[in-house]
Amino acid sequence: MSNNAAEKTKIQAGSCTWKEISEGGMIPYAGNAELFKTGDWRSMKPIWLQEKCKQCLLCYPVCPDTSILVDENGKRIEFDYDHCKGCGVCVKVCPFKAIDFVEEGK
Amino acid sequence: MGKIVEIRWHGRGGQGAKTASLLLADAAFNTGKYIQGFPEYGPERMGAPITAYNRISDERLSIHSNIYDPEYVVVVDDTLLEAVDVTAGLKEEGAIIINTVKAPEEVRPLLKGYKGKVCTIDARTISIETLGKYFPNTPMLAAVVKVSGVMEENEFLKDMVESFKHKFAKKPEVVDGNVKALERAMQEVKGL
Amino acid sequence: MAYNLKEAAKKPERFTGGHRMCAGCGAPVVVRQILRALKPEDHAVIGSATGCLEVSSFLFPYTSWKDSFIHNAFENSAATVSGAEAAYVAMKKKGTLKGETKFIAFGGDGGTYDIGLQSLSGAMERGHDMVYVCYDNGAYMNTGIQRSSATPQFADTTTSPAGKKIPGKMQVRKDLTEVMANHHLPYVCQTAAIGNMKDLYEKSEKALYTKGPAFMNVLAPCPRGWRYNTPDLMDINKLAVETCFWPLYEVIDGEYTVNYIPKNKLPVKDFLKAQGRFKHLFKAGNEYMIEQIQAEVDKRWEALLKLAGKA
Amino acid sequence: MGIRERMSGNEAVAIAMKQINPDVVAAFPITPSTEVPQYFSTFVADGAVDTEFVAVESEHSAMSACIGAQAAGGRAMTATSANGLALMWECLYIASCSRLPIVLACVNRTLSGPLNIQNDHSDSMGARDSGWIQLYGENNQEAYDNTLMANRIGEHPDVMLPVMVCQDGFITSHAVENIELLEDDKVKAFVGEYNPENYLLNRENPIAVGPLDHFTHCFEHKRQQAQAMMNSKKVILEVSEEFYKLTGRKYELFEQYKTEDADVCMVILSSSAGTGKYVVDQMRAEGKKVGLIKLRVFRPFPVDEIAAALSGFKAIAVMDKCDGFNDAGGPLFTEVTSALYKAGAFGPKVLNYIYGIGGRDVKAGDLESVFSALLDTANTGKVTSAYNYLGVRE
Repeated sequence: MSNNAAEKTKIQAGSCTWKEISEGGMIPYAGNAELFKTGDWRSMKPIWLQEKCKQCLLCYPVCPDTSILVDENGKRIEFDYDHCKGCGVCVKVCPFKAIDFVEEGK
Repeated sequence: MGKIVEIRWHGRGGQGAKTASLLLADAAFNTGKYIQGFPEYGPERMGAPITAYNRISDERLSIHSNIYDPEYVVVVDDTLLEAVDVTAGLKEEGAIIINTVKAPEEVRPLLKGYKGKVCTIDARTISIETLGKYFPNTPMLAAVVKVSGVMEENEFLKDMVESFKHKFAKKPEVVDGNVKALERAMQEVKGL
Repeated sequence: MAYNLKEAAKKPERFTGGHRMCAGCGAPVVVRQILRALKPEDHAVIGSATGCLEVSSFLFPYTSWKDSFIHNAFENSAATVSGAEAAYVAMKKKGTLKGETKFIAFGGDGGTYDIGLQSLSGAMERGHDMVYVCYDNGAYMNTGIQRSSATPQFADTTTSPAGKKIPGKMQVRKDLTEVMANHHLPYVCQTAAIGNMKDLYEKSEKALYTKGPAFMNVLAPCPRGWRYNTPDLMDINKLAVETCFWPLYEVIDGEYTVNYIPKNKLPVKDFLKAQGRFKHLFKAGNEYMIEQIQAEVDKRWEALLKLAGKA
Repeated sequence: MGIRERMSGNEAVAIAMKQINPDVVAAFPITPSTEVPQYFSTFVADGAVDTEFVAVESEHSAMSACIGAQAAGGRAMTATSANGLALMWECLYIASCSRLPIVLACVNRTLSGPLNIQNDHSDSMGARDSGWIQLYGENNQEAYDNTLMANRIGEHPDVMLPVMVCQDGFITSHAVENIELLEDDKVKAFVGEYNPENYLLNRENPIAVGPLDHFTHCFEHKRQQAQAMMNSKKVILEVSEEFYKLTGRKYELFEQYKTEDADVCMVILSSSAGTGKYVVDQMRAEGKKVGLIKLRVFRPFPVDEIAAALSGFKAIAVMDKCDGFNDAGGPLFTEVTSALYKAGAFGPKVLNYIYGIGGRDVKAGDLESVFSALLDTANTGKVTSAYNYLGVRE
């Protein structure tokens, strides 16, 4: 998303007047929900234990929050903690115990 | 205000009274008139008595109501004479035109004391002899034009020929039958 | 192309984080996988019925959808997307549009089995080139877990509470997949997010790239409504399939294929036990309820095998 | 200079739709609007239009499909009546709030119950606050002309609202009358292309339509929508002026018929306005100073203009082909009286007549009796009953 779109989304999300608001609530910035952080919903936090990870990739598709990202080489990378809500689905599917699950803030 | 000629049609659902009113509107339109052709509003059911209307005028029509005091009434099926008050509101200086084999004096007693002109036309016979089947609209139309004088007869005939030629482009033999039906109806209408 | 988890991982994400679905919700997992089956070069117009997915994914001014998205009302996701598809056909003829656009309508079980059934049936019958996806979580979750016609028998919901006299929802679930199969569509399937997502991905791909109307019924567990711990999502999915509560099958031009026949069909009790909404079934004296559910599951499973020529 | 033709109001609307050649028509049969999609599907079947005709399974889906089609970037049209419009209700509001300039031909019919297929205005009047522009036509010509102007009005960037083009069921929808049609190429040039700024099918810039909109923003969206309706008045006049130059047929917010020196005036919609004019002519011939205002635009309501036009009369009759069931008067009456109040015009005595309900025929004599009552009121300055029924058996 361009900076311009991010900026405009910010305006719409804030205290814009009826003259500035988008017509009918239409949003022309597809995927701009990325700008909205849901990481603070977490009470439990998954921790990726890179040394145990075999890159089997069973974890990335089970994430409801698109928070296990895969790079261009097809390897999973660090959690997107901006959006991860700490549901723990990935923790349970990992066959190698490569994801730890700890209380947030500890 | 120009003169508005008002005509009411009585028929039965499926017999084509509504179509006949639209054909008359068409013919009058083609001779340069302002017209209205409309059925009594409601579902049309086969066999049920139906009413249709025409207004014909030299000036634009703005009135949009049913017709209560017509100059002319057309009855497409003479069995309706006993079932429906066909002369209701009919002006005495006008006329009623009935499709029947009977003569005008024979049907007048059924018309609840109507004192105006009563005309009859045997559209069935004309239709069967000219078109080979019972299709009363064409002869009825000609009879109405003849009796009402709402449009000039020759102009009407000329226009109808054109419209038959267009409508039956693929069946030219049908055109002649229809034209004959028109001519005969104009000659055979009784009670003028 | 055969499914490969690692290759699929390289395809772009089309449903972003930042949506407000519950932590651990089954629906976005389903949505992500279906969208992954789109060819990267294809554009999509996606509709959704009012429901959890819609209100959480497009809450002004944020949209999680990287493709075009439209929400209209609760019962008309199918009709809305069918209109967009018709406009596409007309505009494509005029030559004003480039590339391929695919059409997907989502609805929960409430918006699909119940209030949206007419709209769905109409759109499918008319033959629009679109995929309708029901993400079935077995109740009206968005409004607070009310029973739908997809709710399993005896489940405890807020409008079929397990009380002293009436032990939960008394009726058996509607079999919507069968209803849709009887629309004689080019493609109908039932699937779930299982293991490495092969079944869900491959069916999505078929549904998206089969010309004409396609229907997918996808199990989408709801931790809040089903009352299980969020990390258990994939276990619940697996139990639904292994007990044959939720068989994986497809109907292609009337031809039935059961995609998975468990070697050891687990008792449905295992699926029920994992969920708080069936807790009352496990009280002494209520064994008959589990027996009834088992009988219904068995009956439907046998009937399905028969349709697929496996009985 | 135009094509002299004769046809019913429904056929006229269908011809207008053919000439507009929209991308999508989604419709469901209901009497008396059924003929519109019927005629239109023959155009589709004969390849006379490029439109995708979607024969939906209900009116709810008709409006839903129109919303999908219009949001996708196409032009969408539909036609309906009575219960069909009622079934669309939910989506009417969604269409207008989503700012989708869909065009709907409303062939006015009584809203059930009891079941009645004939004309009154209870259907579209019920939808008067749904955010749609509403145009009412007296005859087939006006139904045709209003349809041709509807896209231009709705699609104007300052408006972007759906438009409902109303005509009276059966009375004009099924009556064959003279009409003057425009040549196809002239319609094409007049209506022009629809090029929305944002649309679903724009793969270069995908959009999202129809959000969950909390209290944080919903009010702003509604305020903006209200502005669009306010803006539409000017646009309606501009488009009508352009149409006048093209056809010589003049349309404004309302038509004033022999009102200049009139003592009393009737405010009325649609086909009965034609009958009213006929009655005005007859009474004028008898030297009675009567006049008539035919409202064309009900939404936006021409509040200042109508108050200005009415403030000089001694007595006014506001004719409602729809009851309010409110112990106060029909919808047109309450709008007109508030307009007068707003303008501080307390001079005219205002009578309300509920008339023509459920297809009750509106005769010239009925309207004549209203004018007579108005003349009496003008003479005496007294209103004995403001809320009246015309043509009901007492």
